[in-house]
Amino acid sequence: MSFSADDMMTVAAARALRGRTACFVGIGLPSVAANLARRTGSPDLVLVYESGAIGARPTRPPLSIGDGELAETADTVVSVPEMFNYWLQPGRIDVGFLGAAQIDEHANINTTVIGAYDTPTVRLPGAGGAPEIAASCREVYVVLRQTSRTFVPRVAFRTSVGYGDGPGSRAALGLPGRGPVLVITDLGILAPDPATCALRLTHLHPGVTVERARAATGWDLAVAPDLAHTPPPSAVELAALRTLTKGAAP
Amino acid sequence: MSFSADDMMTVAAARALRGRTACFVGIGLPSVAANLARRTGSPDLVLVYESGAIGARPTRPPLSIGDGELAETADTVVSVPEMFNYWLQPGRIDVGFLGAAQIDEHANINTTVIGAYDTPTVRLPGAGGAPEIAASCREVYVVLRQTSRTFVPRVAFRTSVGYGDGPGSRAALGLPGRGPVLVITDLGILAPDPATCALRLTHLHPGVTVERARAATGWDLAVAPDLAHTPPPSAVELAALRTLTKGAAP
Amino acid sequence: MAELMALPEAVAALVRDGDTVALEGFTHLIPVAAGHEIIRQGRRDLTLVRMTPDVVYDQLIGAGCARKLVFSWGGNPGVGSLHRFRDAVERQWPLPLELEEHSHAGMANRYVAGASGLPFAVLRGYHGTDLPAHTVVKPIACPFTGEVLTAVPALNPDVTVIHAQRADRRGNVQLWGITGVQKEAVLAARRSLVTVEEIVDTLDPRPGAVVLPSWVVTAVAAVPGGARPSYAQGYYDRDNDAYRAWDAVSRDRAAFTAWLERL
Amino acid sequence: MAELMALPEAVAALVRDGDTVALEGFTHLIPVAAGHEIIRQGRRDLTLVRMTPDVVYDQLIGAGCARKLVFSWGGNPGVGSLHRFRDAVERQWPLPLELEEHSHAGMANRYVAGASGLPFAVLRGYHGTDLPAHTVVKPIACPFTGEVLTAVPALNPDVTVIHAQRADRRGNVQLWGITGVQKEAVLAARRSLVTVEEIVDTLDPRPGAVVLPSWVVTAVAAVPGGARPSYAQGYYDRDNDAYRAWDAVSRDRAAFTAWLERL
Repeated sequence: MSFSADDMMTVAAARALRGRTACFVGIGLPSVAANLARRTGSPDLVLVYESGAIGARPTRPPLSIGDGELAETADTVVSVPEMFNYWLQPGRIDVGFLGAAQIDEHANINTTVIGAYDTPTVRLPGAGGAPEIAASCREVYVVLRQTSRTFVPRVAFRTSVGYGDGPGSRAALGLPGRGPVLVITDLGILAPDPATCALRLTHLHPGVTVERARAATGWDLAVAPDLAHTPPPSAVELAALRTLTKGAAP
Repeated sequence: MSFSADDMMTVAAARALRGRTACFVGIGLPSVAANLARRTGSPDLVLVYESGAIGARPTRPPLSIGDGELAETADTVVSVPEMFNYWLQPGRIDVGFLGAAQIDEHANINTTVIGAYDTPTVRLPGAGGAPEIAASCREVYVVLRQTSRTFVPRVAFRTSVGYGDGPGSRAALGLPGRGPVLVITDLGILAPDPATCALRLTHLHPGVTVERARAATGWDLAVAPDLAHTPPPSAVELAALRTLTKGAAP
Repeated sequence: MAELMALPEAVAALVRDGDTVALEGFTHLIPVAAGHEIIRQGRRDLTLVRMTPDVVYDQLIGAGCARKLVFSWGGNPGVGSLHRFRDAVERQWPLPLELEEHSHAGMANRYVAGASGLPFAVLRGYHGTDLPAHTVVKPIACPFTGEVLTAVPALNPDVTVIHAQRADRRGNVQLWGITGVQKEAVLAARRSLVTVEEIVDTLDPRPGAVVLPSWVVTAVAAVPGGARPSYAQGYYDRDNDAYRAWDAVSRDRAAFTAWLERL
Repeated sequence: MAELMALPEAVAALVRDGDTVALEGFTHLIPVAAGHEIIRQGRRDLTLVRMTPDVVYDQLIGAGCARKLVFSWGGNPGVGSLHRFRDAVERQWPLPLELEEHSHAGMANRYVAGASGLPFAVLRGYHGTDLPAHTVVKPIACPFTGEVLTAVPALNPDVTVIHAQRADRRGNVQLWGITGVQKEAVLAARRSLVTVEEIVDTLDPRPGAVVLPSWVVTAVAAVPGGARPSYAQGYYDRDNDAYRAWDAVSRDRAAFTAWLERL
């Protein structure tokens, strides 16, 4: 079965959820990936949506994080303040999934503005739940397409903190979670260098070269010494993905 | 129909609720009085119990503030933190009903200890919801039997603030509600002197003399110039009270 | 006790020029019809408050009702940008739009503080981000541990508008499904308007239902379909096509203006 | 994920000498059977936490399990005093009992802070009372308005025990009726034990129900009648006579000791 780069990105994100208990899901690709994980290697994965649904089991990926099927299939639905205060803030959630308009070498994320804050070139949607997801989930996975416009040396606005200015930043800021341990793109997977907290390439997806990944990165991308190759999506994974996204939103 | 001094106290408390929207009800006599009010002059009175029941319509007075009938008959049941934070604290409740082991001339209340705190003669139950009821309800009614042991010059422990040390105390403490506007006893009704905030006798129940009320008070009880006499319980009030308390707890 | 009113009368009575107005509903139960009525009545200089300004706020902003937006995420969920919002921020059309932005956790706690009668709330948030430099938050130290957390000021809208499934004839309101921050938004507000799918004799209990007693609501208006194109669980589904279709209207000032004239 | 265990095993595994232990339940769903098992297993030096210590705490205190009590109202509701509690405080029998007392609002907010992963909570309370001189609260100023409020420290029990109506076989817990502060007490605790009336295949939704997902609960034990003499809505009523009858047992050390020997 043929697959696209986005398919590979989604499948890689779903695989990364194996062995995790609870996942805080944003809308779009993270939601598809988390639902794919429930249908493949992680049937017991608890999906937590910031709209209040805990343990949702949607039959297809919702268009918004507040779709009705989330409430109907959830173990429980809580208020939005309760979700942020009782469930996210204390660090109960293993993995937070985030998208980004821009990400920098230390995995800091911008979803606020391109350009100056008061005179933006592009006004983006803003923070949403991301700053506290990035701070409080035990681990964060970032999922976005890799281009030199999105992978930038310095984000125009730090909406959510990855590793701040480098080693020690998270501790100094009192951020309880480990931060973005994986950045999953359409080209490969990046992870922070344990010594520098700078993102480096750890996996290449099928057919992608190091050169292509480096060209799609706005900084001088380092490559892990044990660079691995992502296994292509299995027939089972692809079939589950097709079932999930059939007729769904683009 | 004959009636006791406690009956008169209960009926007087029920009458005082006329025209009020919502009443925060403690257990015991306040609960009986509030339920009597719903059956006589105040059919739309909203009973709010600190256990979380809002708009409860019990068929008989509950023994505890958490009896099952409160939840079953309520408009809604909320958590205890929500009750105190969203419902009591912002001053939404017109009247808070409090009992007391001791009360002083400025309507400060003790439900904590008799004697020294660390070596008490009598250890009382403690604060419960009273300090914040006394602070935040728009008005407070205190209901207790009047004796020189309960009406004391100075409470052994200030569990809940009435008028503190006198005029200006509540404002200086930032207490939003008006404080105890009525103290309803088995002998009569006391209310704060507008000038001094000291409790003075405003009503005598049937058959009670000023001398008897003064003898049952541990301070030199002042008498309002327009001292009134409480009308005795009507047949309708007494019948409703008998129906309410038939077979209920003492 | 809440008064039962028609929507135009309720908006006229409760929403005034210059007010701080929150229309809440987290994807579900968005009070769209009430928002349209605010546009029709030509309200101006509003400070619009909402965690997730979406299509109806794009419309209010494009119609020139708003002076300021207080929010945490402004987009067309699952579709993309709000182009009227962007046009106002990026090109001041039809008016400049002042922004005060927070995170979801910050906004939710601002409503909680407002509902609780407190001047502020405390959370573990904002640290290390560029948000504090551009919004209203302050550091606050724990008096027991010394740890520094973030304080957010209470939100107390002049009026909060929500949509719910049902009310009874006395004005008690019931909503269920994803109930978001609506209870807090109503309890935090000085006045409140609830549009409902239907008025019923009795609110039979429902799993997951939130009940707002009549005595904390100012007005209730029966507006069947009042949440479309968002949804009302148990009544109708989200019209995802309408959200997608809004993108084209919103992108173009002329198309938007034509939409506005037809409203 | 919560483990399904028998009550004696669960208490042995979760409750240790010296622990801070909260048995919560606001009149309804009090985990009495679990409290009795703690007495039977002879736990010592416990810091007992509970908003409304009633008969079961009177029993734990009389049995010498507790070193300290953290509470806001200690009485036999509708009946009178807890005489074992009073005997411990007034006459140090069988042991001295250290007290840390709060108001209900303070205790509720301490659990909220604990459940929220915050070191403290803020409320409008305690001002002008004699409580601050005898307990753990501090003034805190609003960084926006300057108003001085009260901070209470978070409560994070080593173990919280509650009783609920039902759990499913995976350990998801459901309770309804007056649900008090139980959700907060469980979420604030390091470990948690839930005794339930029954284990069922499926938790069908219920109006007013609180669900605690299996992954935030440590152990679930089926203990039918485990809340008696308090009540479990939908299962059995409060045994008001038992509360009244306790008064005579509690008043007398010999009668209490005889009760303890029969437990």
